[in-house]
Amino acid sequence: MNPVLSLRDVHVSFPLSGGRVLRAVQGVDLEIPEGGIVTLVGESGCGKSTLGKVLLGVLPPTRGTVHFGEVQLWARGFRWTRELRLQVQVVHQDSYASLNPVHRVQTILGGPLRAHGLVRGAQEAGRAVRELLERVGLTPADYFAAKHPFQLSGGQRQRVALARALMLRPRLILADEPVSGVDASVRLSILELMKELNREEGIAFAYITHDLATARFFGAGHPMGVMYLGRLVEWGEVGTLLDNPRHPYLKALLAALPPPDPLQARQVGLLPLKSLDLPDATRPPSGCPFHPRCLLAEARCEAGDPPALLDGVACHLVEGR
Amino acid sequence: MARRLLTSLATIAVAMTLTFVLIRQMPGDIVHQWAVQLQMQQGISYEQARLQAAAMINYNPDIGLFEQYFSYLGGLLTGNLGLSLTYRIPVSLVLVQALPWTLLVTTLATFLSFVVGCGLGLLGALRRQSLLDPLLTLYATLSQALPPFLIGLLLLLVFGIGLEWLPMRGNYTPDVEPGLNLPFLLDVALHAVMPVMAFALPAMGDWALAMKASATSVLGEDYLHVARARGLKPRRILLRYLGRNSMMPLVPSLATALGSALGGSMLVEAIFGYPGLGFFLAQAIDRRDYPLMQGIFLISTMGVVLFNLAGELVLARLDPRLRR
Amino acid sequence: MRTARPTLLPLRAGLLRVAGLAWLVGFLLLLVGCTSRPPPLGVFCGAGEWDIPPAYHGNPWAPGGVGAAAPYVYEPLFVHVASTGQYLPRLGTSFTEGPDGRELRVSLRPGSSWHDGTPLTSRDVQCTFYLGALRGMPVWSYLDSVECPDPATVLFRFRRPSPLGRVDALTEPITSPVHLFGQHLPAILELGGAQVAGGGGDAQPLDPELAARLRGVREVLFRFQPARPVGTGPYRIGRVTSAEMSLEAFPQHPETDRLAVRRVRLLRWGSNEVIWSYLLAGQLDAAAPACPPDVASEILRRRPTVRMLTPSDLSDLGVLLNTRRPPFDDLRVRQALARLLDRDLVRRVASPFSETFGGLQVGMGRQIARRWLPAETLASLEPYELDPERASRELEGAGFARDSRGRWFGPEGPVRLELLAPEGQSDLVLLAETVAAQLEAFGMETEIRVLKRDLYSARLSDGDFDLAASFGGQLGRYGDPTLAMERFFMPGGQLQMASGLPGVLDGLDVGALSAGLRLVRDPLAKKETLGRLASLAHQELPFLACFEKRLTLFLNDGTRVQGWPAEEDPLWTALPAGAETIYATMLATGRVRPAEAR
Amino acid sequence: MSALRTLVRNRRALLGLLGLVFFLLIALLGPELLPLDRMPDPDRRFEPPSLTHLLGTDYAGRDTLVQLVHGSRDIIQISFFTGFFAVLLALAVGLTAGLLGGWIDGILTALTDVFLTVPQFPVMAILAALMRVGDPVTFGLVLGLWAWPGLARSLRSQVRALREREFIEAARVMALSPVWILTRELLPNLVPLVGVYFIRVARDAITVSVGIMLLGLVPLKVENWGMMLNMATFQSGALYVPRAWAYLLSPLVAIVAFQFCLIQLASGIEELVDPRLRRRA
Repeated sequence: MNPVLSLRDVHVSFPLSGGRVLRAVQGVDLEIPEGGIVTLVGESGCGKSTLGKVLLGVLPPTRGTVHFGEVQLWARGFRWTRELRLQVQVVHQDSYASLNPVHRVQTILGGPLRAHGLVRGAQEAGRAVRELLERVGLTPADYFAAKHPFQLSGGQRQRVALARALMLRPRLILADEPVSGVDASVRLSILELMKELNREEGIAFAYITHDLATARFFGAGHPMGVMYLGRLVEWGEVGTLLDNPRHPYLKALLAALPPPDPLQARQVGLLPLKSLDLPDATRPPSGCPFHPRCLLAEARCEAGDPPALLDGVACHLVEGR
Repeated sequence: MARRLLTSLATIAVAMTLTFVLIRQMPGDIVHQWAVQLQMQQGISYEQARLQAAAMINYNPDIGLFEQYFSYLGGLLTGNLGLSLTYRIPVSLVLVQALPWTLLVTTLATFLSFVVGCGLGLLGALRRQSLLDPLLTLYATLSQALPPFLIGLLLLLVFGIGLEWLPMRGNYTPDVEPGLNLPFLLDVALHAVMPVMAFALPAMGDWALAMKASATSVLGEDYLHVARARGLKPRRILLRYLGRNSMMPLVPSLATALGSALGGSMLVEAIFGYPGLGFFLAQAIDRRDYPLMQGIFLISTMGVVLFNLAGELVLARLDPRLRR
Repeated sequence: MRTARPTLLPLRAGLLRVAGLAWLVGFLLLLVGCTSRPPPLGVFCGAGEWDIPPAYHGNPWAPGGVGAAAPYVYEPLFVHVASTGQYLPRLGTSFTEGPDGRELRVSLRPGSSWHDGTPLTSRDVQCTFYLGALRGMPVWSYLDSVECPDPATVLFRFRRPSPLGRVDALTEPITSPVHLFGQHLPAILELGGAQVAGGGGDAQPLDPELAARLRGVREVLFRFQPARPVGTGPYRIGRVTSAEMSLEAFPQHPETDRLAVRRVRLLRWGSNEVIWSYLLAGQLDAAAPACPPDVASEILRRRPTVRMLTPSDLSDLGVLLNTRRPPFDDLRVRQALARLLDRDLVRRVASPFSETFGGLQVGMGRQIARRWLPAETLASLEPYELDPERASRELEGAGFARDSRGRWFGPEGPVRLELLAPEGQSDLVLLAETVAAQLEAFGMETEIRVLKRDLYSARLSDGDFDLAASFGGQLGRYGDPTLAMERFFMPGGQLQMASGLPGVLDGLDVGALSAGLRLVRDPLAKKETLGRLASLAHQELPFLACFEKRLTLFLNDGTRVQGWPAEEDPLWTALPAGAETIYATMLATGRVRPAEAR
Repeated sequence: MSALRTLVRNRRALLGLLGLVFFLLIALLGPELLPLDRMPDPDRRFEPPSLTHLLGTDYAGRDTLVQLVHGSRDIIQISFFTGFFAVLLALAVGLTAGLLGGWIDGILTALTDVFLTVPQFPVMAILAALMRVGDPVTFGLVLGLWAWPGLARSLRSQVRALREREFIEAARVMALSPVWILTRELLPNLVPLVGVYFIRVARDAITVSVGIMLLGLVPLKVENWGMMLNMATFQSGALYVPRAWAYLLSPLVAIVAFQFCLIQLASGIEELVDPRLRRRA
């Protein structure tokens, strides 16, 4: 199957004051298949949101290539066309900031539809918006169409954002932590809705999260990448990865998850790491970037280049190296 | 920080140039000004009066703007602000004499209004259901609507003319010996009461409102509950935690207020005949004394910039997020 | 969870509390405990202007001068009482005039000395006049030289004898002791006073080199700034602040025994309403601000010891008309204006204590006119009486018409007038307002602009206005209508310049005629010329007088000082020359003395 | 329409709005109902309030109420135009600086700083000597010339903050045009800020215009509120005449009341806009 989007050796770095450079993304290769789902997990600050912006096409990579289908983005002579733009849409983490607070839902959704000439006149727009709202489970649609974003709950706002993302018929939706700001009780229903859209409309999803539980739920059966300090450190099918983690980092993350049994939960403390804090990304450690926090780190982890992603995992210590 | 300092300097320079050009665009040059006065006094013809006037101030009005500007700049570099056209004494001498009086009144007024205003605001935040709150808001709104010079006039009417409690004008009576002695200090303080009040009364309302808002938001913070839970005395909580923490966001604007008070004292000082910067500025504008006007503009602009800078510094010290 | 730690100011709460409390207590104490005390008995409180410290200095010639202290610190040779023509001796005891008016010999009062102890001689008088030349003193238009035959005698020699020149010479305050100012004298003596003064009609213009040299001399003179003025007067300056000046008696003054009031306190004038407030608070013993009737009665009500006098100012107030541009370039319109304005209404609003100005617009009040103008001239003029009907007819005759809403239209469209008034002069502002109200009611749109004094006069001399509230005839310290006629007709005269009245009227060179008036010594010839000019003023109407100004003079008799003369005293007619000089004279002669304690 | 409804629900805003409507009505209808008679009647000067003269008379015996009513037009126009020009300038400077960034932003920010630094009133005094003003529009322009920097500064920072907001990113990936983004997404968010500032400036304009009138920049109109105050304090001495309290207080109270309404409306809007305050309300 052809990938919707493929990244080859993508680097993103930001110049900071004082000549320092923040390397947010380093050497990432990624393919998102048509109608598929790719999950990216990692702590906050690991560069997954920056990678998201590259996927979205709003941030050019400092190095490497991005292909939308056959088209190479950011190549010499490349120009955005509307069709290209509309192929990827987004659902943000902060549902409040992602919807214009001064407009009603009707305008938020109807405005772009009319701007793109997909509907004509207020009546047609109203009908289209109502259909959309029903599609994302906001009923009665008339009631929600008349609301301002601040009058909705977090979950409802994410549904509106989802509706906005899908209404222009994209091939891929980037979902950047779509449920982290939503009450736990409605998380599942939103993820369920996204899965449904993936299944029924054939829209591919790039799902970015720090929450392994939702990753397992949403990305099951699809590939997942684990990011650490701007690099992919592990890659594989979600279930496989979560059941048999190979990289010490993922192992640590999984160890911190509370087990389903509440009686056991107390015994699990914090992340089993040397240090809780992520290293300063502007001064990454030598060698394997994970070594200052890794409980298993050896001398060779500190020296030389960071390990490459071989066989789905980037670690000096994994068997077979 | 060096960058910030540099932009401040640039701001001063541009503001100075702007006022320099503006001042010299005023119609009615200084010779004309004096000529008209002479004509009225002596009933002579205009030509004659103009000759006399030019003689009186010994000034050549026919030097070009650019030439004037560059010679002024040259003087500035050596710390020379020029000679006042009307007084024939160095501008810096006038400034040195006038600045302390303005500083006295504006700092007194600003700190007084700050302290009282913050106190009232704190009370207002604590007793939000009582009558104090709407009264405070009403006072603040009313005082915003009454400019200081009108308040000054009313004060004059009540305390100067009506009750005859306070001296109406000036900075001290000539009967007292200036220096570090009690009668002089008392006399100065007495003369300062009305000008200070004219500035402080309206400003108080603003501070009270700001303090109330700030204290209200602090009241919702966790550490207050923690402090209360730790069993600290209410008074201690009030002052140490609530008072201080809600006052902090206001400190930078305190610096800014001090700065702008320097430039805003013209009308009030004129009403009370108080010999500060504003008083001399009004005189200088009246008599088209360009070097003096320029000097006063320069010093008040510098005041605003410096106090703003100080405000930013204080803010940076208070808010660790900005320190980097 | 980490608890949020409050960031604390590096300040002790206790310190803050104490400081705050100290503030409050201090201010309350000040407010309640200390109240200002009025100055004690026997101190005279006057008002005036001066440059405030640090600009204040003791050089009368440097810009700013010595301010309000001058009449108390310096003495003139004589004080001129305009109404009687009398000269009251001060530094001079007597004077004799040569037969052709070319010589004036003045004897000085014996025993006079400067405040620093140096005796006064005729050289000091000479020095004063020659330094005055450096500043263009007007008397040099007549003077040839000032000489010192002996230390007690001054001899004035005139190039152009004139009654006005005599007044100028005799009333000039003597300010410049030769031991302080003498260094500048040789240069001026060498050139001659008239030459240096640079005015006076026939003086040759200075060549540039000389002008530059004089500028240098002036700069040196201006730089000389003793801390306090040195005079010969009955008072010396003690201390000066921005709002007050205090003076003490000069013990070596020859007439110091007559001086009953030993201290003078001067308050800063600022503006009229400042003086009102001082009067209301009972802080002044003599002041003559322009004063609305209600404020005056309020002052009199609150201060029972205050009397109000309304002596004449020898001047009149009204509206100046711009004869350069429409509509007032048309004489018929000017005359119509004179008939449509209710000038007495203007007086009643703007200055109720003043006197109604009659229908004769001759540039001077009725009494002065009767004294100075030929009777037949006065009889021949037709007075302008209030007659709006006739005014309308005249306007229609001049090509103006009214529309249905009563608005007047001229050949150039609707009549739109701009009326200027000088800021700070409340009677002129009110005058302007009442005139505008009447014009509006008559159907002429009128916009009032109250301008800063210098802008006002700049626009007047540029002729950039339609109407202006202004002084008309002014007799000033000479008490002579010559000044008024000069203002009206002489090229460069204030009203002439503003109204744009041509120099030749009815085939008469009014410019030359008015300019020569000062030198006419024959009373009959003077009356003749005055009559011709005055009737032209009446006919051409460059200025429409509304009322003859009377001062509102407030005298506080019995609080601190007492003994002010009654309104009839001729001394008050010298008021236009400067009220302070009169107060000083009354103090110096002991007429005003400390009040008796009650 | 619903914005108005929310506005009305806020008590302060409602008070301010009602007051403003009241003043507007007076300005619109008042002069038609009460004709201005400027003819002096010196015998009736400084009369205290009575049935014939509800607010007494002035120094020339004319009705104070009529002057007050006629003066309201001027005050409202001047404050409106001042606000209008200040907002116009601020929008131009603030939006350009915020949207374009780079060296243009640097220059405009520096310019704003300069205007914020130079003391305002003395400059006005000099401008007063420079320009000749005849009508409320030019008056507003002169006042507005120095009133914009505050708003320009907050607009700039607001625009820069909004530019980073996710809904702008969403609009960009939806391939909406820059014009659309500016007019439909950005500007509506700035309306409350601009509105509140407009009211602030309009309010300041009243105080400043009183000061300017003392400087002779504008034609004297007896019915102008600022001029009435000037006449009461400086020219006619009403300040010192107890009988004249009504003439002194009328313009004072009117000015304060008008400003009060503006302030109420402004803080009402602020309360509505600031989500922190709204949650508590």
